[in-house]
Amino acid sequence: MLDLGPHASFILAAYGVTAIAVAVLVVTTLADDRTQRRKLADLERRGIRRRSATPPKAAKTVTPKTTPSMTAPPGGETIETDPAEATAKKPASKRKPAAKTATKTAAKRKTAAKAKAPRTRKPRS
Amino acid sequence: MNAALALLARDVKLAWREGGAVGVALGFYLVVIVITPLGLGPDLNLLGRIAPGILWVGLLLAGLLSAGRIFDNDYEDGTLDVLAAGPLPLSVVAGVKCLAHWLATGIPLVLIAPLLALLLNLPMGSVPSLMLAMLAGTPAVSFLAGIGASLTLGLRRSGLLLALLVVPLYVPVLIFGVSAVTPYVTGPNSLWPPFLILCALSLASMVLAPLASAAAIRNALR
Amino acid sequence: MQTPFKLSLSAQDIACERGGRTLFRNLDFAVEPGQALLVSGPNGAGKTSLLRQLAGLLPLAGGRLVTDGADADTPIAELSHYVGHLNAAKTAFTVRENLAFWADFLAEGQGDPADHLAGALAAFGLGELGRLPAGLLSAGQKRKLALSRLFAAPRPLWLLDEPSVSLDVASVKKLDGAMRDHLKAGGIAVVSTHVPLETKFTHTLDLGLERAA
Amino acid sequence: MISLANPTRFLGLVDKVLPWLSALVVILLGTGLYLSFFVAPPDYQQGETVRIMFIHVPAAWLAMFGYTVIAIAALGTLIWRHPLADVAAKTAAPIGATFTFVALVTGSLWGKPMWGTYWVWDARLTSMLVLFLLYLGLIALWQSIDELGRAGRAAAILALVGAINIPIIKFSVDWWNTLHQPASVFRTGGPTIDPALLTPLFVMAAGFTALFVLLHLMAMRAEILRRRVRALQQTQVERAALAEA
Repeated sequence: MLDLGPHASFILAAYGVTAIAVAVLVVTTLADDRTQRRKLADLERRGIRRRSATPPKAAKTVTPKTTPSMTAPPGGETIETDPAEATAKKPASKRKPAAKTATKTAAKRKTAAKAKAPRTRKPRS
Repeated sequence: MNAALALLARDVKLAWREGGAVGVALGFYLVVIVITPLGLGPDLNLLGRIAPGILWVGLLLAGLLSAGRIFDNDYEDGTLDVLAAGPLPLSVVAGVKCLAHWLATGIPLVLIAPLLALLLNLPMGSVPSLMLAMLAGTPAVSFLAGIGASLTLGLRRSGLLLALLVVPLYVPVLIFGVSAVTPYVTGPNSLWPPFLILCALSLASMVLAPLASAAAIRNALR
Repeated sequence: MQTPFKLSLSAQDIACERGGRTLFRNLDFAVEPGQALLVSGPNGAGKTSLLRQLAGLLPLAGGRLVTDGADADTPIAELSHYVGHLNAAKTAFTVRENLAFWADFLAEGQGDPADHLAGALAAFGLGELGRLPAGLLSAGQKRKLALSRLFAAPRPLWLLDEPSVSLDVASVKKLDGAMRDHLKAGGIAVVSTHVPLETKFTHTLDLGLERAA
Repeated sequence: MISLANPTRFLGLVDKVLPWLSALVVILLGTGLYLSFFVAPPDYQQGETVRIMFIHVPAAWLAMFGYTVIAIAALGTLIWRHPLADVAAKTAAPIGATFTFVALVTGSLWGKPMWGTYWVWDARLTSMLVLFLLYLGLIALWQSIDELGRAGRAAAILALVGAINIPIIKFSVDWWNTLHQPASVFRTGGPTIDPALLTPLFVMAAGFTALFVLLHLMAMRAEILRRRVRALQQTQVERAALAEA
């Protein structure tokens, strides 16, 4: 039905390589996705929440004079914690002007949601 | 014996996990092979004739540059002090680490050589003898580089110094390696003698190089 | 809990040279099973060099080290744990992998490495952080990882160079407890530290005075 | 575009878009393959082997497309400091490199019947090879710097430097090629393509681009989750330290 002529093997080889390459990309990404989700579940099971509301008690007493305006989220990278929470804390000048209105309303909705969410366990000191 | 295997397994795992050190060596080998024709011109039969030479020089440089890491990391974080206090004599530790470098970096380099031979239009017939010669020659590359790495422990700019110290030691490996691929003297088994000499070079370096490396490490740990 | 050690170490008239300078000469001391020697003195007095000499990393510039109670041909290096300023921890490996390697490597032929690993993880409470890459640990936790190596293989002589650096109060207590058990089991320790430890050192070797003498 | 700044919302968006996008990719590639195998006529000169063009050209196009995505993401990291920019750049590099590799292999397989050897230092293939090296450099740089912020900025700078150099490299390789060889006889692409071949080519190109976006979104999702795991591991370490204080 399909005569690929004398060089059929090269055509099939080319399509084969492409198929394998795409398959490798898909499989590796999905496998990586699954391992990260498994690690996340394992960490959640150990009671380490993403938005752990209670800042470490010791930090508060030890450094009373830190400026209240902006304490860098522990990871130092806005990407680590949920930026809606981070952008709410970030001083206005730093935030991108275009994003300000949208993320502020989101932040308000977010904090409202957080209040209803169950309080996480206090770390045992 | 179990300690030596534990050290070997650890080093191979570390080479693959620590920031793709092996990938960098392969990448460097590819870069050297790609820029040579850009310098020499795209004439295929010229490239075909000098392909073994370029492939071997590229392999030696790639093996050499990745060898700087054999002892450096362990020296910097204090692991070498503890390895020296283990049940294994220091020369065995040095030998195992060079062996781990050969397994983790040497063999992958040999495995991609045929792909690069394609770029240089090496006649397909000599690819098997190329791989065989490289497999026989790369242990010498790793173990001799181990000497350079241990001598330059803790020095600044040790990478360049390492190349300067070790490349002269590579001359026999290079000469017999290339002649094991392109038979200069025609004859039915003219590839065999250089190949056997290559094996001899590797075996000798696997035995003697760790002694020199151990002495150099003990000197660096003082 | 472990087979009692019975190693005693005595230094006879040892001297040390580094970079052409003689750090100390004709130093004599002896440490019997269950005893601990404190090495004190100002910075640069040669405390670290003395410990490295005992660990076999730095050759003696004179004198002899004599051990009694262990078969003669095993070098002191294989009878001792040397914990220096560096933590010997691979950041790419997890805490468990680091200690598992040390258990396999150092405890060659001394019982099942898995028990040593469990002991090492429990010693300083690192069990919970077992699967985390060592690179993520804080300085104090990395120090505890280094000290946990002491439990990766049963060895009579502990050589500790400022072990309590960057440790918090609770961990220093754990260190003292570990030292106490080690000495009770007949082990010996040579420790250089500026921070006072609860361990009762049988005698002190002040390198500052030695040089002056 | 504003809401994309927030990873949680981005993940929600990705989860919503993925099924539709994968359906689109399957449809496009399906029709493209059908067209290129059953509808497109064989080339009068090369015969059937011209069908390799239907994956070689889209793959080469994706190689360039991938690098432009990385260059834009690099601008996002350095200038607009968009939190997702370095995630996009880091995940696009392996995908772009894979499609460049595919372009090289299919190009060499396509050339074999014509030139008799697998590799000819043809101007286009050589620049594609150099582009492949640029990709490897990016991936290696990403892997050798542990601290995320620094790695992102360094890779962004390298990507921009690479982007500026690509045209220069392309020009010099073309010149190098003509310098040593008369204009290579092998000519494809450009207006001389038989129009009947054009439609499958465009469909395949569209399918490949959709595939790239699909793979890229999936990879970005995995990278965001990996960064969350890392952050949580850090909090676990801090919590363990605090628990003892």
